[in-house]
Amino acid sequence: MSMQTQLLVIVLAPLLGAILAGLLGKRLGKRLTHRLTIVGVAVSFILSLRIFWGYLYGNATPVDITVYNWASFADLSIQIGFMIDSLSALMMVVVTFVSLMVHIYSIGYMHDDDGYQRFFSYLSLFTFSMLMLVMANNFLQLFFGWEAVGLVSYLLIGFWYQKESAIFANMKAFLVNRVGDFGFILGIGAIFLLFGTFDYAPIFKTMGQAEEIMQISERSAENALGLMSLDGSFVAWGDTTWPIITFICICLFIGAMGKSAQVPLHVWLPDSMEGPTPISALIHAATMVTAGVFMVARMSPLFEFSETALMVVTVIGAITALFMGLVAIVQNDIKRIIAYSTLSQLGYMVVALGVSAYSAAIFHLFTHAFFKALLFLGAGSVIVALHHEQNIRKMGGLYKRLPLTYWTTLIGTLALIGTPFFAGFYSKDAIIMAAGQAQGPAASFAYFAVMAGVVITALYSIRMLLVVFHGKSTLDEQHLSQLTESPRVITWPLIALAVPSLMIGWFMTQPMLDGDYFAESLMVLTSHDTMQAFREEFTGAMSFAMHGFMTPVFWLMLAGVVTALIFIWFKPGWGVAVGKMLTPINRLLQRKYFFDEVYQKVFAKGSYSLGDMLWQYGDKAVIDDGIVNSGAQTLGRIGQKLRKLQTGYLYHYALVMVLGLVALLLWLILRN
Amino acid sequence: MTVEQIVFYVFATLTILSALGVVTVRNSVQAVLCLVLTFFSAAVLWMLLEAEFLAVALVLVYVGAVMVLFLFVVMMLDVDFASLKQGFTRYVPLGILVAIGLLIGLYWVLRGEVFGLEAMPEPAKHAADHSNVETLGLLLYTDYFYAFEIAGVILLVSIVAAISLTFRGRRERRGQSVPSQHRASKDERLHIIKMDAEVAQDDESETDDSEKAAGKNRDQTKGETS
Amino acid sequence: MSVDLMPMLPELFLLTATCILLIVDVFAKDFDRLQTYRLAQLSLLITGVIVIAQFPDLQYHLYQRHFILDPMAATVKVSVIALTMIAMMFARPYILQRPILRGEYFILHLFAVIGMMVLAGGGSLLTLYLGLELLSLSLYALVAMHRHSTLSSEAAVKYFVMGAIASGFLLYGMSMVYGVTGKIHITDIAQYLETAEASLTLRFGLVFMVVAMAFKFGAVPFQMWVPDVYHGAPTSVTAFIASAPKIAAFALVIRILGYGFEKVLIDWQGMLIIMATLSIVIGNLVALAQDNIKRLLAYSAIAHVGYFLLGIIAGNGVGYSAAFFYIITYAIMSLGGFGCLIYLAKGKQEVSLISDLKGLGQRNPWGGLLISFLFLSMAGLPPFVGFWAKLEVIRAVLEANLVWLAILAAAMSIVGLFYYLKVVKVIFFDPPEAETKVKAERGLRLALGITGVTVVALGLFPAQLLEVCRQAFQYL
Amino acid sequence: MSLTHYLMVSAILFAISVIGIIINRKNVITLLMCIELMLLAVNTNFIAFSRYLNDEVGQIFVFFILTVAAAEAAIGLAILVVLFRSNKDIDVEELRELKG
Amino acid sequence: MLEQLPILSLLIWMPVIGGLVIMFGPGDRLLAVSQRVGILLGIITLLLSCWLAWAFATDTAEMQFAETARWIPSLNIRYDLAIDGISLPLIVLTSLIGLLVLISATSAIKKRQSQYFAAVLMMTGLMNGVFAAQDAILFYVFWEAMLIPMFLLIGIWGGPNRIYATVKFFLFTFFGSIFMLVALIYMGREADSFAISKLQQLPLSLTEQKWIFFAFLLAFAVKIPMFPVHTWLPDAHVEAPTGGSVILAAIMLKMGGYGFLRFSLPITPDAVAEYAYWLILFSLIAIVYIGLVALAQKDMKKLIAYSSIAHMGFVTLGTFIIVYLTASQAQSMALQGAMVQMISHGLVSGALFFSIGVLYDRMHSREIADYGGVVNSMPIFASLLMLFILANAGLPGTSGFVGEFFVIIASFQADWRISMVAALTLILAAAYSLWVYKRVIFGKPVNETVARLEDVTKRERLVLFTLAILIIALGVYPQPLIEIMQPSLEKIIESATLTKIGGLE
Repeated sequence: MSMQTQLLVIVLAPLLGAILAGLLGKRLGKRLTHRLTIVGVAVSFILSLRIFWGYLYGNATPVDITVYNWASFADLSIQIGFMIDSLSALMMVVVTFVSLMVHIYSIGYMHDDDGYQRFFSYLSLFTFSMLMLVMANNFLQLFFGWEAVGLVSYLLIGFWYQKESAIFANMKAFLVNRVGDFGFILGIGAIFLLFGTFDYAPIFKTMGQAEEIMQISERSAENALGLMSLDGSFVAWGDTTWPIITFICICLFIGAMGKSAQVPLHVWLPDSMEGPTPISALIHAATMVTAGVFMVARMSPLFEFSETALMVVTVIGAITALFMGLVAIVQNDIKRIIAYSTLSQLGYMVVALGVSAYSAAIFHLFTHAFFKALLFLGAGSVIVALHHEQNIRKMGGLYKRLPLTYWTTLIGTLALIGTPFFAGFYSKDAIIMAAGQAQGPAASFAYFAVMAGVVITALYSIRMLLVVFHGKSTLDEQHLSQLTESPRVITWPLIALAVPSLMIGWFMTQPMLDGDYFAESLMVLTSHDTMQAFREEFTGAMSFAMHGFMTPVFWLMLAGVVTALIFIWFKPGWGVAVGKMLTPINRLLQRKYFFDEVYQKVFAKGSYSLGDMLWQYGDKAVIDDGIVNSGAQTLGRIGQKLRKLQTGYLYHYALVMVLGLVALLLWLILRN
Repeated sequence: MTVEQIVFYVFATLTILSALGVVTVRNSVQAVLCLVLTFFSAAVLWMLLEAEFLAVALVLVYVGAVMVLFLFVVMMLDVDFASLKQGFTRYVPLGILVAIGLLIGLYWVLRGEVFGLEAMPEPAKHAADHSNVETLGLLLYTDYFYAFEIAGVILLVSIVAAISLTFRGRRERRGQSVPSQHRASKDERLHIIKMDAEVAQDDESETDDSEKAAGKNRDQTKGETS
Repeated sequence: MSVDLMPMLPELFLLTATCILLIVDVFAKDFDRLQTYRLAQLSLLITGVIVIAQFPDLQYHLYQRHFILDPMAATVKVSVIALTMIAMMFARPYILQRPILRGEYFILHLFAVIGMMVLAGGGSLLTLYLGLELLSLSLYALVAMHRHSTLSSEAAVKYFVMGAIASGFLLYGMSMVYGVTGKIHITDIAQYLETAEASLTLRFGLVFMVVAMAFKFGAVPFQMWVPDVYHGAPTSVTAFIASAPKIAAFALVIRILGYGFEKVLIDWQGMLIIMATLSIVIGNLVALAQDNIKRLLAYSAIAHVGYFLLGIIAGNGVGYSAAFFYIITYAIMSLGGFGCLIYLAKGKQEVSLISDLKGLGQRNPWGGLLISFLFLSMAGLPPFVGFWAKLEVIRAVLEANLVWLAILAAAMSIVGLFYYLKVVKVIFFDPPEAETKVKAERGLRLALGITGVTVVALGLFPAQLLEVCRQAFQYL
Repeated sequence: MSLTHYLMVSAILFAISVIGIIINRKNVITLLMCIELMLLAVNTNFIAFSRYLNDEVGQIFVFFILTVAAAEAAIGLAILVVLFRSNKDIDVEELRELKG
Repeated sequence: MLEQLPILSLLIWMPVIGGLVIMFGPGDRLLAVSQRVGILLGIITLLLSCWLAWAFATDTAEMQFAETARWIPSLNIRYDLAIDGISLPLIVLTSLIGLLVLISATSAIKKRQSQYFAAVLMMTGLMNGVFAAQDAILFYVFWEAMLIPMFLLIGIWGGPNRIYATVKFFLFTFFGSIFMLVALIYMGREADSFAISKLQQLPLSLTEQKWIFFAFLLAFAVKIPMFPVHTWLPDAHVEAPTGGSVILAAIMLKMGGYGFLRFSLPITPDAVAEYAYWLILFSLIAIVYIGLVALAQKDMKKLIAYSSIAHMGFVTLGTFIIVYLTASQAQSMALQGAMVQMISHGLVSGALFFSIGVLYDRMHSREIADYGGVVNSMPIFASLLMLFILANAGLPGTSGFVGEFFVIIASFQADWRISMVAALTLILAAAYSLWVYKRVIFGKPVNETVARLEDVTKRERLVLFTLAILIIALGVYPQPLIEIMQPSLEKIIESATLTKIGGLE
């Protein structure tokens, strides 16, 4: 198979599955539907893996393939095509693998649902869209994938369309994402303005040249851009001007903020937990939400040239990492806890992007995909076992009943909090290190945030683990005894995900953080290279892990774990007491910093009432009644008035006639 | 002042005064008589202008025929003139104003500088044997035969129209009128009206009403057929 | 002195036929005057044929230049005859059901046609005046024909009095013109103006004459009679008044203003602009406020006269032919419009209010459609002929560099559309009040069909008529 | 006597007839008479012009005007009769069924 | 064989005459015959227009399939028909929508169906005429004549307040176009010809251009419609029967955009340059203001109507932004965006109105509040509507995206602030589209009637699926359409950017 065919198969196999499942689902039956879609995704996965292997261990070079001409006019042509390099290959594997797992898992999870076929269709459609996103070789296609995953996310959050909260959440998700897309499309516009193309290749090439200029002649970034005549700027308002490159990066990042749920566009993600749990695992933890991170990394050649943009990225990421983690502590819904955790972890990734540690960000994305999907699926397993109960306060002591779920979840949790040797450790510590290396106030704040985040992560993760699996069950004995471990279709994917959560860091740290896996696909200016220290200090996973025990990070993590143990396990009363002491903060966290309320009031209600006002006053009162109808009425009234002149009296008629005559005579005289 | 001038001023004044009389006197018969006087004095002016034939025609045809017709109609119509609203409308001032304006305008274009003797000297008087009638006749039957024909048609039209408008057929005729029967249409003869079905007999008022209605309907039908 | 009477053959034939008919009518026994009607139609037809057969290709001044035979005259005659025939077709069933049925009704039509033919061919102020009077007297009588109707007689009185005043004005103006120029022939007057400066007196005379002519059309401020007469007269007479005489009046205007006073264009153009503007504005606005359909049509007629005057204002061949086209098509449309009212009259019941037309589209789709065609055509909507008429006059106004007038005309036609739509709306969208189907006799249907089809056919293929109108002014 | 004299007489007659038409509230007959006055003014005009232009055409014109005026009077009176028969009245002020 | 036929004339007159024949021939008495004849005519029209598309040479801006004949020689008005790259897609769209409306009418229209058929057929023909006419007066005749069947369509088969709506519609459009007529006559006199190509070359002074521009603007702005002359549209849409709304939204609005491209830009380039600022401003107001107003609607049709106005804002934006663009790429992109947006909006809004029609036929209500949970009983319908709603929101992969994307990107090249305001539609359109979808489709069935609704019938499915396929196809692969239009658009750009006054002063 040629490369192009392979890529096409990777993309189209899930699409085909989706179409078949969607259109013929009812006729195919459940079994055939899930088989078809799983085969589709499996094919994609295997092929993706093969390509990934080529980049990881072989010496595959980046490929840029055009599939067809989407639109072309006036010597501009916009094409649909694929750009495959180490970055996209990695993403493809993540996407297809998690997707495959979720497909399989869903056989069990969605077993009794009426929308079974629909669900599988959506899943495969999502896989297709996500692959289109990561494999794109131009912005248009990126945007297509970007929106398509948003769409599927919308469909899946609202999968249970009878649930009022679900259909609210999905709309919210879509709209908030649209706010991000608003920025994104402006960014694309600016890119077109600057580069005159939508394709990655020429853009990267240009930026590569700029980098070369910098390196060879040791110029500053601005200087280099100036030489490439890329230093245009817009007038923002008044005298303020923005360099285009910054504008581009910030706009693109707004897009990323929407998709990757960064503050303040994060509000949709917790609500999206209204969807079925496999979806949360696939879309809202492992893949789609990381699209923003992926995109920024993909655009590293641009971001590298804008200090301002990088600073913004860092700050936003840091805020998200810290404050969303805090919210997770007070949540009681098992899925929401994981969702806030996801937000926080996304914040970590974004911090990494901000400090130019793209490889660390992607690496965290990679590991996070596994352990967070694992956590979600584990939570799903619990939920299934408890007949769709999600409140952790109603759980407890489940570890005996659901051993497999428990152990896999434990692995996931340990990975999440960054226990050395677990996957999460490598990626997270690398990020923290990079943040530590970076210069400037933003980086300092970010460093503080990610450090604090470690405690918080440990705190909420352990809290969840303890409350759900240990402790006293609120269920009565009879109920408890009826609980059984989930079927194999559910547990196997858990195991399959637990394995990489446990081990992937071990294997991948070397090529991805130390090695040159990303050399071809990410650009980092030497002056920004925060991973430099890392590379110098460590030579492999082992040395890094061993070092991990000696860093404050580890002790912070441990502190978090211990605190959690004390408050939840040993002295639950203390927890209540502390909670009472910190009521205002508690309340703030419970209400999630009032983002939802403010958005609801200001944006949703505000625009509705603004629209209503414009309609009632602008359209109806001013234009219609004020001008159109009253204009017609005025004419009618004038007509009525003039009509009165026709009195019916003959002598009036004669008078008018004579007056007319005299007037014309007068006119004649005056005219001369 | 020559005789001619005296005659002119006397009859011009008479013409104008009697014309004013036409519009101001109350009684229509008097107004007609005023009009007759106006025509008479105007005829005299025409004589001065050497339009003998027309002057005579004015008196004979106009006063003799048209004015008599007017009088005839005035009397025939038997209008109660006393009951007719007297006086003038409140537009009198406006009317007069307009008329005076008109007059000033006309004076301006007809004033001495334009049509005075200097601009338009009076042509020599015709010889005594000059026949105005002959001249006109010659013109009428040669150059103006076309107009003459049309004038004839106009008179014919007026005859036809006047008769058609006023002639009502012989009064004593009492036969059936075929055209009027022909004209009648079905719905004018018979009205089908919706009535409530006959209800219980104790409800007297209602039956009463419907009977009345039926009766009324009968009357109507009768009225129209007769 | 021998005179070749052949050029006058149509007039002579029609007059003779009318006189014979007058006698025939006296002795005719049939109560429904079918014979008179048929003979009248026949004589008109023959007259028309003669006119067409004699269609001149040059301008002839005959009979001491009192009579002009030229393409315009012939075209006016043909259209007048055709319109009168249709008007009589409309009229017969109408008068049959009312106490108007008299042979004189048709005979007066014929007299009126003679008057109009004289007008069309009038070469001197005298013949024009006589033709006008012949026409007017016939019309006065026709309006009063419905002797038992108070409305009809009121209308007749108003028409007569106002008409007489107008002809007084006309004569006064003519006397001034005669006094200054010493001439009564159109060509002589034109010649006088070639050499001499027009004095104020002459122009005064011109104003008087223009007023009288404006009266005949019903242009504001001389329009007061129009609504009352249109409303009060028997509908069949209104249909006639609203159609053929307008074309004849057009001929009058062209003869006097276009041929006679061409040199003082600047004077009468200004007057016409004033009157056209007022007519367009007032006609349309007041029509908006009408609920009686006959009055609505009357006011719309006033507005249309305004548009028609736009063509004259241009003061050149293009403008005149535009006005000619306009007036011919308008005559067809308004004849059809009033014909529809006759068509819809149930028995002796007249259609007077717009609401009487409710649901016509359902009761009688064909009729509804035809009426809508006519109304939309009057509104100037393609693909009906009214559109071309409007296009032509706007073009003429633009030719005269009066862009503001063109814009005003365009703007007011929106108001016009509004009230036409009101009628169409009632016809098609309002539920019928009575379920009865409209039935009408064949002649009426035929006449209505002719006007309706003409409006559409001319709308699609206006080229021929436009060409004819253009030909009429090739000697200017 | 200059032409202006005669013309002014007729102009005054014309003005009087116009006033008469405007201010008359009495009956239609008066209106008809005012119209006759107006025609008289016109005729006088024509005759005066004819005399001073030394041209008979004016008189011819008057001849026809007289004819037409007679015909007009006949029809006018006929209409008046019709009006009287249907309205039982010839009051100008009552003639306002048609208006608006 | 087809080459010898006067194919454009056929496209115009076959439906028109066919409509008349149906109305006065079989009529309602032989309804089955009327239906069959009508649909057959629709199919033939569509096939002919497809053949046009197939035989169309895409590499030239020349007018093709030209037919010419004398019509009114005295005014030099000719019966000239021809098409170029911007007419062709609109003609195909017209024929398609016409057919679909006929198909859907067979079940949806209960009274006087044959007359409905006739009206729709006539409208199809006349609208084809608008797009094919190459003589300005001929264009105007079609332009106005089309109002009449539409007037009847709304007035006879419309909702309760139909009369107000239809009269308002008629007057508004007439109000706009009458001044265009004056302008056309004026130019026709100057050029001594009404051929559009001649008018385009006519040298005009700036003052003349300004006046003419305003006359055109009024006509096209009302039709398209632009803020603030848009208020007829919601009323007309709400009251019109389904087919009427579809035709109105899908095609009639496009005539405004077509007019801008065909007349305003080439004929009055300097005036356009002078006033483009304001037009862009009003386009942006349309996008934002109307988007907000749409959000507040309680009536589905009104909502879609307002959304149409907002979407057409992109057409005007794309059309007039070219004044501020210098790169030919960007200019082409802007006009391509405008055109694709027109075609796409034709499909999408048509589909949306059809969908509302489907609901209305079952529930006889357009109030959003009367619905809820329709998906439970009509899953297929819900899926299709989802697609249309998303296309309305401009989701990539649907046709709705292409035009908006082009216009936003192109306007960015002029001024990022314009682009920013325009891009707000991403949020607004999604908000009102998805919100209405949520309220109508999602949730539990609000009442028994909703719970018992039947899913789409075969006929409805045919209509909706056709549109759905086209919407996706255009979104995924717009190139064929773009290729057809490009040469003609380039020609327009060329004439729009050349000043006309240089030679005069």
